Amino acid sequence: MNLLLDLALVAWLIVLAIHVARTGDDRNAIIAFIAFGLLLGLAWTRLGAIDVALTEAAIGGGITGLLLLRAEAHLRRGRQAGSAPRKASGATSIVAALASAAIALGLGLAVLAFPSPAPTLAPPALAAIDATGLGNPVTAVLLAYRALDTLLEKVVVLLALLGVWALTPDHLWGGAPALKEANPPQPLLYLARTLPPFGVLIAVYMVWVGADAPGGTFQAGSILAAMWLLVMLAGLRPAPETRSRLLRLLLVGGPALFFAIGFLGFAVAGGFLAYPEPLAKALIVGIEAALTVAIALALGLLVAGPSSKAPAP
Amino acid sequence: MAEFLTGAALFILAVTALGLFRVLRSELAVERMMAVQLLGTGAAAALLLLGAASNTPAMTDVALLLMLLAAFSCAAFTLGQSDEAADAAAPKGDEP
Amino acid sequence: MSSAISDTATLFGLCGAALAGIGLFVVIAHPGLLRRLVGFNILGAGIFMVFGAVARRGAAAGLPGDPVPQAMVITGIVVAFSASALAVALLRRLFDLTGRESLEPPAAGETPRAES
Amino acid sequence: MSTLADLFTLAMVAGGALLFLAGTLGLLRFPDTLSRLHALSKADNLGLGLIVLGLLPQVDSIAGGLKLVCVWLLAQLSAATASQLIAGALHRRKSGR
Repeated sequence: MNLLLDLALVAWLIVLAIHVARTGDDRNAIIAFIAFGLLLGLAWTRLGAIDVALTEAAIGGGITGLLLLRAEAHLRRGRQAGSAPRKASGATSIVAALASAAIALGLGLAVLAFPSPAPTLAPPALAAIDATGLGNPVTAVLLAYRALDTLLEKVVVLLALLGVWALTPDHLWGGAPALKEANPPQPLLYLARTLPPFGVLIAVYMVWVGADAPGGTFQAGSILAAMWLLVMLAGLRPAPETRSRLLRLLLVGGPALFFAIGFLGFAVAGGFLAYPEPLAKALIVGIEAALTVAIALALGLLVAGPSSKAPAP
Repeated sequence: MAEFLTGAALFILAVTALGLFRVLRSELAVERMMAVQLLGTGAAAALLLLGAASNTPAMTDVALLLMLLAAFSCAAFTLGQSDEAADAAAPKGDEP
Repeated sequence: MSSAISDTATLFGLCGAALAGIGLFVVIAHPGLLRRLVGFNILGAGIFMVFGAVARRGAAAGLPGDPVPQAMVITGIVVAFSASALAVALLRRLFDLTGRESLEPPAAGETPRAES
Repeated sequence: MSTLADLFTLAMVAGGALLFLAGTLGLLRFPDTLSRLHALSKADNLGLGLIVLGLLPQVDSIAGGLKLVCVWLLAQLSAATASQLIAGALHRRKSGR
């Protein structure tokens, strides 16, 4: 029965991906992609990676869908009648099909040729986990063993946000992105009032439980971002001006705290990002809290896009 | 018991996914979104069942998240729709 | 038990390879940039899934999978999302400035839109 | 784990699964979009509700049971608003043309 379920999941994922490739309408492709994200989350639980499933459900099923659907609506609104994108020519399609089939075949062969006693870092990850005071090995990898990766990833998210902001036209620089709908429907307002309390509760729970069970900062940050976006879409709160000092401080605050604790490691524990053992858990939870806020803000602003209103004088 | 729960999860997923595949060819984007909603609920039900079958309570959290964001993606979808309606009502020719 | 685990891992690994292929096809063959972005996300999902298969095969010491590749996939998903958001912003800017939504040269009849 | 609780789970989960089947059939077979929406929301809520109810005896901690009920409550909230939103979009599309 388990094998059957796995086979079915794989088949549906591939069918949805092919649908994305074949359908003529962009919105149809995006809706199929949202369904793909849902099933992908399920597939990750089948692979025993519940942390990844949570991330995929929050990002793939939630905010990526909003990002793509907003972009599609923008394109559709501005498109002149009869200027639908042309289809690819036959020759291009054939070359592309051959190239991608070769890549897929190569990857497939690599999958089949995995070494048989699979190499694993699970035992060493568990062996050192007592020193961190954590119970969830994935969180331990993210925030203790490979904390440098996580730190750099935060910087990458901020760089992407800088890139998005850099696309602001000069006269709008420092203003607020326009997210609010012109005429938000009544159920959206209701949703934006009722859902965020649940969302914040679940996000706090995710950070808290992330120390010992699946969950953690990324998941919590994306939930918070989704809730924030919902509130801004309904117009209950205005989108913040990008020149706001407080906003910029909060964005930089998470990574900055991470850096500070990292350098402190030289002084107390003899290495960058080395935590003194008795304080490890407290430091990690502190970093997680600051990072969650920074991630939520950064992801929300990434979806909101560059500012499109001139700053208020 | 675990076999039965896994089987029920497979059944629910199969039914909702087949519904989705039929509707993906439909004319109306709204109906596609409805099918995605049904798949979302089906996926949450399957996660609960699988979590009970394999005794991993953390799977409930994934279902919780799916349900939290189900309405979110639906709202995102209707935003594009309302733009369309607003465009139809507004006079044309207001170039940005 | 362990053979069941490696079966599942191989199955999803092959699925990941297929998804990467399909995503790559969309990225190369489809002229519309938005669709290419969706293809890019499918390509990424495929690669992540191969990673997930590696992690699943590394199940040991009572863990359901090797935590190191799993953590890498989590960072990867967030980075892929940031890249998609940047790409969407670029696409919207390109569209606002020129009225084009693909990188192909405009056809003879089309005139580029003037900026406001 | 008593057999009575197991039987209860069996019956409830089977009922829930059948409701999902009914919802999909309604989505595919009903004549117009609004009645399809109607079929969908019934199946959603009741199907998931029965499954949650059926799984409750299998849960071994109070927190786990609470989470199950929370999933159902969230599903109620999101299904209700989602169908309102969809119906509203449909209505505006029709009246806009």
